[in-house]
Amino acid sequence: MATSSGTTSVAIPGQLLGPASKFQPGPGTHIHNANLYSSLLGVVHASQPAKPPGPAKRLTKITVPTQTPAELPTLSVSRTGVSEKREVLPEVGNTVLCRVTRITPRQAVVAILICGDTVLEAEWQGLIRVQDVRATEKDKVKIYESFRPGDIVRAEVISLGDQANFYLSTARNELGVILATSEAGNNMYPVNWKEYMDPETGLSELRKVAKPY
Amino acid sequence: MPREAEPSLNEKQFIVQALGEKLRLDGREFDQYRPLELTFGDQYGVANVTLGKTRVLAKVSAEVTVPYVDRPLDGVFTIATELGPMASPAFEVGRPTETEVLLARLLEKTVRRSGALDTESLCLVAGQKCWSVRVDVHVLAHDGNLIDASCFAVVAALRHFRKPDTSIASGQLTVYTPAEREPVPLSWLHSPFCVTWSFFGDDGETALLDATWAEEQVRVSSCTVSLNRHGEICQIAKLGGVPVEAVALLQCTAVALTKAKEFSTFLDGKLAEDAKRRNKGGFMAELSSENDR
Amino acid sequence: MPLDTSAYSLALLRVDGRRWNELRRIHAQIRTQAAADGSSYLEIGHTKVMCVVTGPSEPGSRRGAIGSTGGGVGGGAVGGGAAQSKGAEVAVSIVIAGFSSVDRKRTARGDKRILELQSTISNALAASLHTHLFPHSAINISLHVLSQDGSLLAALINAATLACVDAGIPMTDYVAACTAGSTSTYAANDEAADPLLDLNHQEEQELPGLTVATLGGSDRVAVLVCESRVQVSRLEGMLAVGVDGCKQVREILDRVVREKGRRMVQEGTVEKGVGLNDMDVD
Amino acid sequence: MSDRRRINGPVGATIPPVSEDGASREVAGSRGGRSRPPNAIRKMYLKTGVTPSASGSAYLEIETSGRSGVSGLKLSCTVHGPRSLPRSSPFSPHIILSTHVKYAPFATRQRRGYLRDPSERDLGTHLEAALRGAIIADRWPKSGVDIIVSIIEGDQDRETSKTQGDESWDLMNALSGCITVASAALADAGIDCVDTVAGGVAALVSDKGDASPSIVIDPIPSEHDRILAACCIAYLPTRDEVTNLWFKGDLPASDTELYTKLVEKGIQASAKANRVLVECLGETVG
Amino acid sequence: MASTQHVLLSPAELAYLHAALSLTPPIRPDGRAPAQFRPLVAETGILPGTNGSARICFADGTEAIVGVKAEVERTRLVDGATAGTEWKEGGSARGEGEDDDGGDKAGDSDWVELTVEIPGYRDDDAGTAFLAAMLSEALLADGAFAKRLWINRRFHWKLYLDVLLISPPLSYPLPLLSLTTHLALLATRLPRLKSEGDEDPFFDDDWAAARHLFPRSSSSTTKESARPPVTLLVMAVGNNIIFDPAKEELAVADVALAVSVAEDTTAAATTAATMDLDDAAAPAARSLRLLSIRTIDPPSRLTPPGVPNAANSAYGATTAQKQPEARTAEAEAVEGVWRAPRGGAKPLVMAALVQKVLEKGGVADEILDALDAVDLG
Repeated sequence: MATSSGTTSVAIPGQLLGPASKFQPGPGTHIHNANLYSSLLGVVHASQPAKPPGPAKRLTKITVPTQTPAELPTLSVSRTGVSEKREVLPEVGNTVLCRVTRITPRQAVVAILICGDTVLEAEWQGLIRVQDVRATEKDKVKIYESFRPGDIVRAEVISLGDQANFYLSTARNELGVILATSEAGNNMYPVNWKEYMDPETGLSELRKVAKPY
Repeated sequence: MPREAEPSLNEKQFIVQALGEKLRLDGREFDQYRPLELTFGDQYGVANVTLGKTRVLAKVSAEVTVPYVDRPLDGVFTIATELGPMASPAFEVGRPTETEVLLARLLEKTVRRSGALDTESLCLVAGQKCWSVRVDVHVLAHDGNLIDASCFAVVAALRHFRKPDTSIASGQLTVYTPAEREPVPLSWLHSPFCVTWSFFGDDGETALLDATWAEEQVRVSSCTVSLNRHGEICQIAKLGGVPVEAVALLQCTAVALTKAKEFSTFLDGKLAEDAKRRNKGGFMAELSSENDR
Repeated sequence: MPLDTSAYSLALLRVDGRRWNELRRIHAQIRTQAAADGSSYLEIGHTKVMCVVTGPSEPGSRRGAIGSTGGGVGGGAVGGGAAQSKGAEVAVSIVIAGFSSVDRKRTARGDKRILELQSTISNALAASLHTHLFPHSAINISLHVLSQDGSLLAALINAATLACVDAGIPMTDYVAACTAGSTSTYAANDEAADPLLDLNHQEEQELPGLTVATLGGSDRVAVLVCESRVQVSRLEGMLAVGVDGCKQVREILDRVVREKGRRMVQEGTVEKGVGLNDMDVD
Repeated sequence: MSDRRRINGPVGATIPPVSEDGASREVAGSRGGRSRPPNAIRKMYLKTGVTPSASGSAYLEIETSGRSGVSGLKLSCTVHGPRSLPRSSPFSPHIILSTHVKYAPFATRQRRGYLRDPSERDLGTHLEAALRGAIIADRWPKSGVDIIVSIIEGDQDRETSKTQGDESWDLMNALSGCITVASAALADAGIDCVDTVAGGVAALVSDKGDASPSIVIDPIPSEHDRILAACCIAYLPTRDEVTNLWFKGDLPASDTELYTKLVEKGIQASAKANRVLVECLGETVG
Repeated sequence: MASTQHVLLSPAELAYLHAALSLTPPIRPDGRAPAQFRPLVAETGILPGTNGSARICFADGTEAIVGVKAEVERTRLVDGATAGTEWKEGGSARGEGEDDDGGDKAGDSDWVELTVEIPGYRDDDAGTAFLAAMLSEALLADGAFAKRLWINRRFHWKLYLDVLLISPPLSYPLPLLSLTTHLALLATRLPRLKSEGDEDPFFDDDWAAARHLFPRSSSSTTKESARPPVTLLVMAVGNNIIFDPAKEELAVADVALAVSVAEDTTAAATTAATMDLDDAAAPAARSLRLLSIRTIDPPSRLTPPGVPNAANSAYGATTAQKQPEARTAEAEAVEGVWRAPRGGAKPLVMAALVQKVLEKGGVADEILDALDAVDLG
């Protein structure tokens, strides 16, 4: 039994990992009457908590303090090593890489390729609505001045969306187009926050450019 | 399911109003057909009918199969209609649209159930061997009045068709190639033709023959009458739509009869032409083993 | 079994003892089912059908499933604006019970004949119902055939009409239907042939016949279906008898509806309103 | 509902003629009895990850009982997904489970068509119910997973052809196999489950020899003269919960303890199968 | 599929329903007692064209019609003598159908064909197949029923049951269909056989002389159970057991079972084998027989979960930057917030459900008594 020791060991679905009072449920685990069970076939990881998360941002309204006791280690069961094929579902807050497939004046339809550091097996479709392209001056945003089909975009999931699409947003500096090809078909490099330039032709095209790291 | 692009309100109104003034877009009379063309293929049983822009191709094929157990004395006779995307974007390959179903049913009732083809003559060995005659109707272009065109094509193709001659010697069935024996026509009883009326106006006072696709889209109801030249109704189908005066319907049938007779004579003429074209010098006539009926 | 029509010429009585212009017993009920928006049960002789109407309602996905099994209803140009966004879509689905006919047979859902019936009924009703009052909505009519003995289409149309009345869907007038036939088969071209009203199964097999549906009391024909060979001269007589029969049928349907209405007033299920007042007159 | 896509073999008589040796003939009267103790299930072989193209897969084989002509159960299950739902389908906060159980045409004495017949659909529904309880559906919103179990060889006794009533009991064995193999495949696919679920069958049988009927687990219908009742159970051992119960037969209601005993045995059988499952899964990692 | 059709209830409604139903005593939306069925209107013999027919209308408007038709069919010769080589031809149409053949008058499950029609669902829909399988399974679970169709060694009756759901499926139609089938079978009559022995059978034309498939007189000496089975739908919420749940109630069920029972009026068991199991029940008393149980996959598993305030960002829950595959926050169930049930049901609960159905004077008894009251036209 892989219990509180936290050393890597194999867990199978339904295997007892320890009391829920001692651990935080991580991915691949679930709680059943006050005990932490594995819900995946995989390797158990016990991660000591990072520094207690301070008040991330000042909340504008009074709320019940929802800080989980931070000193508990998080138990998680990951599929790494079990099989390289592992599907993850984009979640609200994840950063994803996607390719623009279709643009309309209202939105850009993208195919999500990579979620976090995982290459996705299945084809998940996403949507970047015009009001989610940019944080400021949203009313001036034009989709065709921000994306073109074929661009590779880094975006953040803001909602599971409707039955078909995840809703994505690029309304942050480090989000936006990270790879673009010009009309001429050459790879371009970013010149400023809203322009890519084609090295060959020297022409520049408008994009919502992601701030390079 | 992709739906047919509807004509705009203006178009609709224009058509209706024009009809109100006894005018059709293409300047025809109300009871006038578009020019009807019929050409036969090189091989037997291929009829290509064009009615204005509407174009239908019917092909007849026959093979020897086992008859159905419940009808050991009858041959198999099937009519297969296919409305592909080629005819109109509204048609899919997979699922039959309402139009296709109704067309298939109409042909079925007109040609098959009216006994135009003597299925018993297709029987070779009772309960064991029979001809299976199959008509494939391909709609190549759809510009209204599919029913009349297809029906005409089917009848023409069937009457033009020749099936290989056979003989049964001591229970041994032999099917002769055209080289050995001249193929024989099907035993044909009567030739029914569909005539479709389209009704316009709030209570269908205006009646049109051979409506184009545009007209069909604005019509309020339609009625298809199938007759042969002996004045026998094989089938009438007014499937819903705006009600029409009974008297009007009777008049329609009367006119339809004359049209059917025209069709009949037209077809006979074409067949005769084709026959002449086929046996130059007429020595085929001596070769052919069949006596014409 | 060949039906000997010689007997007819002697006694002028049909196989089931009717005169040439007699309908069979028609028994009908409306509001037979609590759950449905509208429902009806109708017998013509031994032909028994049941109808359940739901809607006008939002065309949901599951409803759509019904519509699709009901065979692309009203999609055609003759749909009277059905399936277009302007008016409500009239989706008809017919289930023919396995035990309905004499020797049991299962009819597949995709049967062309059933699809034809479905679209016929849908188109006929779509023309008489005021579908334009319910844009972007669907009226689902599901019909069940419990027992068939001729005049199936007519029975279905009548049942559907009653159910629509029960559902309170505004319509121009009843769509009443019945069948008419003619003695002696198509081959014989005798002028002595009498038209017959309301064919039963046996007569339908043997004799030429047609199904007529008219709008209310008028002579206006909504549906006219003839599936057998018949001399064109014979048509007029049959049609006349059929139209007349439809008038009779309409009266019967009307009586059923009024009777039910009156009873509901008495039971106080509905308050006696203006609509019911002029229902009582005439 | 006929299959027009392919050319089908003749309906019915597709069994290779079995040359019957006299030995098996005269025992046919009392067919070779049960070779195992009543509380033992047959040996089974389970392996996951057999189909590389699928996101999860498993293969299950149940030992054939010793006698000739009796084939064991061979199942293979593939799991595809989680994948995005078709655009037509509405938003679902859960993973949509769709299960298909299909007999290979050659799996049984009676040739199966390519189209799923009602009994196969029925099995599929049972399997769905059994798995729904096991998976944690809300971990995968707006996604779907297809679980396809194909029965390569249903355990049937070629010798005993007359007792076609057995087929219904075979269904139960098949179902329990399906559940077990599907559970393994799900774990292999990395879909969250509250527990591993395995199927078990217990039956109330009466043999010629003994007077009073006895309860055995994992019965082979051809080994018993009569099966009075049987139940197939899908059981979650660590939670001690039953996700699917399928009982069939004829029991007097007057003594329910007989029924409860039967169910207990079924749970036992499931638990035994589960051990194999757990072992197999344990091996796959690391 | 019929059981898991989507229920349009908000998590709050579900939570409320669940709470109300798990009270003691449970408070049902329509104010019924836990073991109380919906009131129903039943009539039989409505279709003269059939051998037997019945119609049942539940108060909530769901309505079903069942028609039974019987045809004489030649029995396929599968005899014990030639067991080794003979196999049954063309059983392709088989599917749902079980029996265990005992005794000389062997019954065959193929002699009964049951089809279910639910408006709006394809007839090869999995749910429909499941329903049909369940109904015929109960019918054939004891070989007794098929034996009734035995004419002579060469011929037998082929029984077609067509089960029609007239109304759209408001609630899970199983109980309705089962009860209707029960009545239809009770009303079913077969023409009286005039021929003897194995000759080709011919029958008495007089319908009045036709014998019932299930003889009326309860003092019949037949060893078979004198009534067709009934299938009851029973579900559990918390530790309450609720019968004949409506659609909304089923939407919060922890577990739902379909239990089929039949009675035999005589204490004699169906077969010699079960004889000694059957601990002496008083001959007069109705003794029930348990025929089949199936777990119905409750739609509750597909219901949308509620969001507790703690996790609701509207209440200031900080949605911290989550790395992928950190799934939806796993939290303990919060009181009053709906969560779709996970896992299965405890064996004890299941046992309790069945017990509740079977116990003497239990619900099954009541139902059968109620059905007795229906006069068979």
